[in-house]
Amino acid sequence: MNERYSRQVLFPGIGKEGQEKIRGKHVLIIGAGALGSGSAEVLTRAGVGRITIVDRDYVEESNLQRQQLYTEEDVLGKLPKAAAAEKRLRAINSDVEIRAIIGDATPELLEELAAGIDLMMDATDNFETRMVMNDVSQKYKIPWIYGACVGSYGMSFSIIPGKTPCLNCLLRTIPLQGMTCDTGGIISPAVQMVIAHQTAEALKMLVEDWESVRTTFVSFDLWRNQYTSLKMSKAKFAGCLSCGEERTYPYLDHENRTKTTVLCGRDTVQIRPSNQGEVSLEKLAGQLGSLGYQVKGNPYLLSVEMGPERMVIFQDGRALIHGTKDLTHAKSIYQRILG
Amino acid sequence: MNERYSRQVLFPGIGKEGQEKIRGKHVLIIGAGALGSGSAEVLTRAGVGRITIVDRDYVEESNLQRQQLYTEEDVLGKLPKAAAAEKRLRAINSDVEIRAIIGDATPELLEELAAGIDLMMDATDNFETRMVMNDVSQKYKIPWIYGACVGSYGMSFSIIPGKTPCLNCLLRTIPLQGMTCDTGGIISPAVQMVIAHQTAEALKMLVEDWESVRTTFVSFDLWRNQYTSLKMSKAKFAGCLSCGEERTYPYLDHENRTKTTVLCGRDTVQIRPSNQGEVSLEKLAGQLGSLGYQVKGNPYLLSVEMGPERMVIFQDGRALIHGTKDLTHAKSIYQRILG
Amino acid sequence: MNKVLFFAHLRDVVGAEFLSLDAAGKTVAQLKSELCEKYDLPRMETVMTAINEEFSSNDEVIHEGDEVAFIPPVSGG
Amino acid sequence: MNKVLFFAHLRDVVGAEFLSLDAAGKTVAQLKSELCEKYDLPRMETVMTAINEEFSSNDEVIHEGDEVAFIPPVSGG
Repeated sequence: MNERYSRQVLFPGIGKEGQEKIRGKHVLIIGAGALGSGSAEVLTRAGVGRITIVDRDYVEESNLQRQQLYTEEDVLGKLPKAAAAEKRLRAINSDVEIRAIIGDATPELLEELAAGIDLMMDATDNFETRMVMNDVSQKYKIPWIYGACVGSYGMSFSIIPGKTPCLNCLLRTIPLQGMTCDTGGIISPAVQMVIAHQTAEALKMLVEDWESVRTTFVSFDLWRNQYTSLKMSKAKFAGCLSCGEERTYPYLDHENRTKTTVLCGRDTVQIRPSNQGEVSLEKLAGQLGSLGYQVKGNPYLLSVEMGPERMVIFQDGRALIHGTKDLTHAKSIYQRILG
Repeated sequence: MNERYSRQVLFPGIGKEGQEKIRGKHVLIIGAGALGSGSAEVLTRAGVGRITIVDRDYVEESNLQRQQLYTEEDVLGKLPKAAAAEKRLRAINSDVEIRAIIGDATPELLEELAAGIDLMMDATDNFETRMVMNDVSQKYKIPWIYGACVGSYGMSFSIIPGKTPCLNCLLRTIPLQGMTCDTGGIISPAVQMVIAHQTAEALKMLVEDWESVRTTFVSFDLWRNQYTSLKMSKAKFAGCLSCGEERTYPYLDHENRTKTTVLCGRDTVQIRPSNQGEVSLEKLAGQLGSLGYQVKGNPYLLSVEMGPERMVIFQDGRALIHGTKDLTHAKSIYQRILG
Repeated sequence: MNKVLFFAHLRDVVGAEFLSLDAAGKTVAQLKSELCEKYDLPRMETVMTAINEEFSSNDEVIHEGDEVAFIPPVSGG
Repeated sequence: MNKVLFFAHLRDVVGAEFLSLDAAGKTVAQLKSELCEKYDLPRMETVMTAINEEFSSNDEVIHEGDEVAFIPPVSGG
C-alpha cells in the first residue's frame, strides 16, 4: 500500500481492502461551488479512482470567501469553476482521474453520465437539479448524498435506492424560493460541516460499509449551537413518483423543467420555472431590498438590478433576465435568487 | 464593503460591522497539519487581518490525504509546512497579512508572540503544546479553541480566560500516550468536522459575539454516527494551577517540559517527557505491531523502526531517537507515537 | 402542552427558538396553517416536520407532550 | 441500573457502544477502576466522564438511572 494513504488505511473502518475499493470507484459531483469544491478535495485526497465534476459557472470574487479550490488568479482569469477545480485537484493527487464538465447538469447530461457511476455527491445550489439527481439515482440505482447550507445552518441526508426514502418522498414538490447563499448569506464553517457529513457517508459507501451509513437526516446551526438527527423510518411515501411502485421519474420529463428561451433580438432570456406557483413579490422585494439589491416593483412584477443584468420577476415565478443571451448564465442568476 | 466578503456580510451574525472587526484581528495558529491548514484556509478566506502560523515539520507524502493546503509539489520540494501554507494562503487572499514561523511552539516563542494576539487556534498534535497554549492563554488573557481528532472521532472546546474552565481543569495532568493520527489513523471528514466547529467559534469570537460562543464540549464519531455536547459548568477546578487563584502556569516552567538532548557523537537524541509515568510497553508493542511497525522489545524497553530513524522507548516514557541530531525532528517523531 | 421548535430563518420570523403551545389532537398540517397565519411564516408547505425527532407527514396527529420541530430545507451549496 | 457509554477506542476495547450495569452509589473513580480491571481499559485516569451529559469529576457519586459516558481526549491534529 502506498505511503500516501497510510493514515487512512490505519483507520479500521477503511483498511487495505477499503482503500482498494475506494481506488476502484467513480464519483460524480454535481456542482463545483462551496460544497462541490470541498467534497472534490476530500475525495481526491482520499484516492477515489475517478471523479467527474459538473459546473456551469465561472469563478467570481465573492466565491473566494468559502470555495476552497480557488485562488485570486482564477478570479482574474475568469476560469470556469470546473476547469479551475480540475487544475487544483490534479496538483493535489495525480493518481485520480479527474474529468471536468463545464455545463448545466441537465437530465440528458446526467442520464448520459450515469453508466459506471458508483455515487453522486450533491453540491448544487437549487432544488430543481437535486430532483433530477434524485430521479437519476432511482432510475439507475446510484446512491446520492443530499447536502445544503445557508448562513450557519445546514443539512445532509444519504439516499440509497431501494433502501431509504428519496428526496421526493420528503419534499413532495420543489420548494419555491428556498433560501440560497445569495439571499441568506453563508459562513464557511457551515460549508465545512456539511462536507464533513457528506464525505463521511461517501467513504462508508465507497468501502461498501452499508451498515455504518447514517440513516438519519442531520441538520445543524453552528452559530446557534444546534444539532439534530431525525429518524426517517416513516418518511418513505408509497405513492412517490420517483421511488414508489408507480414511478414515472417526473423530473426527467421535459414538461417538469425550467424552460429558458432567448427572446429574439432583445438580449433577454425568459425563465419559466417547473414549479409554477404564487411568488410573494412583496416579501421578496423586502428581502432583496434589505440585502442591498436595487429593487423596483408593482403588484404584478418586480425588477432587480443584478450587476450587468436586470431580472424582472412575475407573480407566477416567471422571469426575464435582461442583458444576456446566455441561457445557462440566465438560469444560474435566476436560481441564485429563487433557489 | 468589498464584494469578496459579500456572502459573509449578508449573514446576520456577521454583517458589515462584524466584517470590519474580523479585519482588525490577529489570530495565532499553532500547527499547520490537518487542523492547522484547514483553519488557516477558512480564516484567510474570511478576511482576518493578520494570521501567524507556527509549525516545525515539513510536508510529507502521508500528509496529502488530509492536509488541505498542500500539493504533490510541496512534497517533492520537502517544503516546511509553514512555508508551503504561507504560499498557498497568499494566493488565496492577498489582503491577509500572513506570517509563517518554522519552528517548535515552545513556551518562549508563544510568550514572545502573545502581545497583540486576539485568538489562538489549536492545531497541534500533542498535549504538551496544548498545555503550554493553555497557560499562555490564561497568563495573557487570550481565548483559545481546543480541537483534536483521531480516526473518525473528534472533539472541540472553546476556552475563554476568566469565563470557562481551562484544559488543565479538565485533564489535571498531561495524558500519556493519547491516541494520535500515527497510531489510530485518521479520515479527512473527521478533520473537516473539527475545523467546522473550531472556525465557527473563532468567527463568533472575532466579531465579539460572546453570547453565541458554545459553552459545551463537543465530541463526535462520524463513522458511528455519534454526536454529544457536554455541559461544562461543573468542570472548573478551583485548585487549578493554570486558571485557579493560586496559579503558577506550570507548563511555562522549564521543569515541566519535555527535555531533548543530543547524545554526544552518537547521532541520537534523548527525549525525557514532562509527565514521567509508567508506559505499558507490552500494550504499546501490540498496538504498534498491529499498525505494521517493526517492533522488538523486552520488559525494559521497546525498539521501533521508523523510516530512517529508530526509536527506543523505556518504561518511564523516556526515549532515544537514533539516526538524527535534530532536536525538533526527534521530538516530533516521539510525539507522533506517544501523543 | 407541546414544545414547538423552529430552525433557521423560521426562528428569526417567530423570534424565538421554541414556543410552548397546546397542539394535542391537531394534525401537522393544521398546526402549520395556524402558525402561518399568526406569524406570517414563509413557505410552510415544504417545511419538514419532526415529532419527537422522527420525520412526520402533514396528516400525522400531534399528541400531548410531543415535541414538534420545523426544519426548512435549504438549497444553498 | 445505569447505562454506561464508551467513546472512540474505549468502545473497541469494551466491544460495545454501551453497557448496562449497576453503578449507583459508586464514585466515578470507583467505576473507572472496576472497568479498568474487567476490560483492561487503557489510561482511564485521564478519560473525561460525563453524567447525564454533564462533565463530572472523579469523586462525583453516580445515582440510580444516571447515564455515564467515558470520553477519551485525543491528541491528533
